[in-house]
Amino acid sequence: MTTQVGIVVFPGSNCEQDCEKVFRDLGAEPVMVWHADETLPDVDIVVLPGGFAHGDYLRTGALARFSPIMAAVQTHSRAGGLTIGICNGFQVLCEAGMLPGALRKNAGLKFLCKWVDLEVANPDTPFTARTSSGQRLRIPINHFEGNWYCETDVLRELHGNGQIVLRYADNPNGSLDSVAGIANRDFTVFGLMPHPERACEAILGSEDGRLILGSMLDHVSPKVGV
Amino acid sequence: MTVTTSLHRELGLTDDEYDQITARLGRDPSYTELAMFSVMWSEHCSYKSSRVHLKKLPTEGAHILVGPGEGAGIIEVAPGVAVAWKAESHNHPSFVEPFNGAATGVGGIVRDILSMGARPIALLDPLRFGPLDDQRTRYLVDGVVHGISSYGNSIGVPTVGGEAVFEECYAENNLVNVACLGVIEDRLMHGRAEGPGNLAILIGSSTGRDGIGGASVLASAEFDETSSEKRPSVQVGDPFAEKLLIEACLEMISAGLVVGLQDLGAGGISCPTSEMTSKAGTGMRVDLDKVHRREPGMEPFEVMISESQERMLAVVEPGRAQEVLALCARWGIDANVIGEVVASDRVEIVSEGTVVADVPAHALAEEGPVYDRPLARPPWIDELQAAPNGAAEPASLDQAFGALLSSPNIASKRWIWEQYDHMIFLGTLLGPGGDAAVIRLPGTEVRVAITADGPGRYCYLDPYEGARLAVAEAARNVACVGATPLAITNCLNFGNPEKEEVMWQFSEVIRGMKDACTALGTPVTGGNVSFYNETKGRAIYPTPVIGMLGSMPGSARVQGSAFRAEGEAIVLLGTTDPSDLGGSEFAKIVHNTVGGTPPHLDMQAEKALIAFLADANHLITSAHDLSAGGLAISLAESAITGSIGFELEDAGRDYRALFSESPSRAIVTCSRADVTEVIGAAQRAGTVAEVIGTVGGGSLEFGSFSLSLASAVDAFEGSLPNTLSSSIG
Amino acid sequence: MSFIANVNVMLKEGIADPQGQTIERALPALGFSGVGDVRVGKRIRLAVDAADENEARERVEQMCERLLSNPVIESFEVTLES
Amino acid sequence: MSFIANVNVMLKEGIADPQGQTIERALPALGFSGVGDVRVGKRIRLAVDAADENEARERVEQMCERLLSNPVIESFEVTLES
Ligand SMILES: Nc1ncnc2c1ncn2[C@@H]1O[C@H](COP(=O)(O)OP(=O)(O)O)[C@@H](O)[C@H]1O
Ligand SMILES: [Mg+2]
Repeated sequence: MTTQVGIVVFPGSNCEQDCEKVFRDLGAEPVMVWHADETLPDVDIVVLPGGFAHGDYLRTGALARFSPIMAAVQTHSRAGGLTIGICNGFQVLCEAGMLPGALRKNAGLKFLCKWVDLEVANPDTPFTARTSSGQRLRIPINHFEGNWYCETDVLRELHGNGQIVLRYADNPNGSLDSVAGIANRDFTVFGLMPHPERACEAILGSEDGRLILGSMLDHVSPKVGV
Repeated sequence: MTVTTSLHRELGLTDDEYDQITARLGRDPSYTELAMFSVMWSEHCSYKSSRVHLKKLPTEGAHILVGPGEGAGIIEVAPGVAVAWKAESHNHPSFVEPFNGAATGVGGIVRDILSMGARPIALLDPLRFGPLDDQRTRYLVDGVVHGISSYGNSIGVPTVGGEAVFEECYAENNLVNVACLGVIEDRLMHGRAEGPGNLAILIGSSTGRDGIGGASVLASAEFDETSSEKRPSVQVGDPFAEKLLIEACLEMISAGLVVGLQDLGAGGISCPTSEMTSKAGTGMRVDLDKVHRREPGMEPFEVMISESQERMLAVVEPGRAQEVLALCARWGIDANVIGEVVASDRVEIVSEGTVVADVPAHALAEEGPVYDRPLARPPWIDELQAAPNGAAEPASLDQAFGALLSSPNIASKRWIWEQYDHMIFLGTLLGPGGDAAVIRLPGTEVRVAITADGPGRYCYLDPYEGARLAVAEAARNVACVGATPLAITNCLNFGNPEKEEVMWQFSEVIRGMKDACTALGTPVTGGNVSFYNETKGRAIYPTPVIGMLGSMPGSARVQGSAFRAEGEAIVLLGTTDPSDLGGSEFAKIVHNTVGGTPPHLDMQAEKALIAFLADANHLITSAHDLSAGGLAISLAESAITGSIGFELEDAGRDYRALFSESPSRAIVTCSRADVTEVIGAAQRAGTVAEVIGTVGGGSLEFGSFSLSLASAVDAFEGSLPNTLSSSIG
Repeated sequence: MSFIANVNVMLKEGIADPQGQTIERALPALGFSGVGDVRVGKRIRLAVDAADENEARERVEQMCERLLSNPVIESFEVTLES
Repeated sequence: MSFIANVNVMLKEGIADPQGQTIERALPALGFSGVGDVRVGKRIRLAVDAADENEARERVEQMCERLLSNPVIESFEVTLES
């Protein structure tokens, strides 16, 4: 039975089709989930895709985190199911309190769409098992609010728990401690600003995104996603 | 209400046009009717000054499914795969309010594409501004780029290319053109109100007073001190509403719920109600009270011509209306039945029970005035062409080269395109930074190439030759990346058409475009005319921006312009005429001269080069056309983007041969082993080929001078950021 | 001497405020009822040197016209803290 | 009955404000010297139904905590118009 991936579609999401294509190419079975639904279908993995949920009005993720589906997403991850938030999805997860910190405007006050190098800070997670410590991943960013921040004591705690999963090799947006991706305490929820789904084909410039999305598929059912 | 004669003038109608209206109605128009005529008969909506000329353009071709006249042209790029392709201008609004002007420009062209039933999948943004040493200009650049970025990124349509040109003539009239590519997902739509009894449903944002006489008035009168009074008509874009509009419309189209669809742009509700019925030979009765509004107390005429953004009008069978309304509700956008298609040929507007307008649809949509405006070749053209063309030898070759490499027109536009999402849809096989963008259509292996070119300086020196050069360069750019030129859209930016010399420039550009498109077999599938780009009597250069679409066999190699591998041969294709420096970047930057005649285009040579690029596609490892800055700059660009140097063989190359802008040329690279085959392919195609150097090393070795790769990168990449990062977002 | 100025920059009446409207539309579904007329603008706080309150106010108003607000679509109000 | 509330949302003290800094850097070039501590935040204006002023303030403050501000990086203040 192939891995079921639920992709949450908020009004204003725009990377859902890209995620759908990539997870299908990786051998999983994606299903679209409308934000207004109150229950998730039976899925192994939940994806909050990139985009501009509710136009990013007020604050990125501020309105989306109240969407009815979010309660079901919380339940899913409390039950140990994996959740990944990409870009706008990461912002929603922070607003929802499922991940620590907040995302501010890029230090340069410009939207940035470019390839960046990432360093794996913690390879021992369901989201990075296919990588090794310090490994460089080439994956593009595409955001205006990717400048992650949290209080000092929280940061210390995150370091202690290995919750800092990905760092920028060359910090593009002012993110605290060059953080590009973090996990929650029990490593069921992962948020990152870079777009792994945009780096899953050589012809697009990199296949490193497969290492992240594939790790998740390995975790829930070791057979597929190779 | 009777209408005072002064009023129609305030609305931009001439006395003569007013008389035509009364004659057509057999009575004086009501206030609302007059407002409707004023927007529908404005230059922007009626093309009254350009029609007689546009008629001359070639529009037919085996692969052209829909030509000009609809929301966008439709081209079959592969068996059973059709795309929509169209360009629009938003010049004046972007000068008044750069952020929102540019943002709503994107919104407008995207709705044009959507109105054909196509999903918008790529944008190009050809931009023109004054020199960057001016604070206001930097503010405009920053605002325009930010506006395109925030709107395009939010609706999830990648901006994969464009142009950025900086020249004195655009200082008071910047040009913000936007081209959009769409792909037909399910069925082609038409803007026709077929079938009396069908319902007209207004979908999207609420209607407010903002934008009353927006584009249609703004874009139809010359700028002067009073422009500030038009400022309240500035539009604020709502990309979120647009995104919902896109998804909702595409869903209702694929569900087969829609009979006809059209966007609301300039002209507001007046436009689709009259155009859709006029095309279908029907009429429409509209109940204005059903139009949901953002502010109270709006007059009927305000509702009719308001240009509030993010709205579409769908014609739907009565039986399917409920489904459409429910579908919109699920997407969270407003939709209301505002009217009904009727058997008459009239548009009837009812407000609070009384008829406020009752006009033949055809009169509004089709029977606007058509002007064959007087035109005359201005005397100054001869002096200009006889003037020195700025070909004198520079004091220092390497300083001249450095100045060119860092000049804003040539330097890297990364500062601009890194602010645009150019990757969404996972189809950008070649993004900004090359000769053309290559897009893989979603869910297929079909590839198309798109690019935009508009050499205003050439057109200023010789509008006919300049237009031919524009089409040829666009075709060349598309061919370089491995595609075959198929069709063009265009944005024709000009000064005041009431001036004979401007109309002459326009007619010459049309003639040149016609000849070039005919010769290259690339019909014109639509476009846009923007007149009155003129301030205090000073017009912009005649600036036809050509948007070229090419199709690409899945087997073809996507060619970047970047040098690839140490030791590969650099082959120059085409003939260089050292005297082709009129209107060149060299003449402008080194000698601050714009004079003489532009390079002459030999269309046979151009076709030969294009044929070679297709034929040799599998032999070559990179291709880059020669344009602004000539051979020297193209070599530098390929080295910089490839992060590898080169060495030229002939050390004694004359400076004019380095900077000449002779058309129909390109540099390609190939392995040494393939050189003879490449030369052979060139001979077969009928173009000249010569090995001029070798890829490799960490410097640009021109022979007569050289430059380290690192400092070349600094000059090329640093230029725009250094000038623009100072400005405020 | 130095004054603290607070500047409120809001979209002019009649200029659409899509952000405010979207927030307003979303609120009921998010569990906030009975809220309307939402408008979103900018709040800017700064310290300015000036001889007296009048000069301080004047300078800040000039800044608003030149830089802090976009007079084409926005209006502003200045208040000084003492 | 309905009350008009004004909400100011600012970045917390100590959190860098690039927008403010950019303005601060731009002002001298425009001839404005002696300006400092520029902070840029949001100004939100809304109408809220409530029985009385206290209830109105309470409702808006709740909204600020849950929605209008992000407590990790922002602080807010609420004022009611009468
Ligand atoms: N305004 C812009 N937006 C996006 N990309 C741009 C813009 N201006 C220039 N570019 C990109 O920079 C590259 C160089 O532009 P240009 O010099 O006009 O190319 P060419 O000379 O081959 O027509 C192209 O890939 C173009 O798409
Ligand atoms: Mg080129």
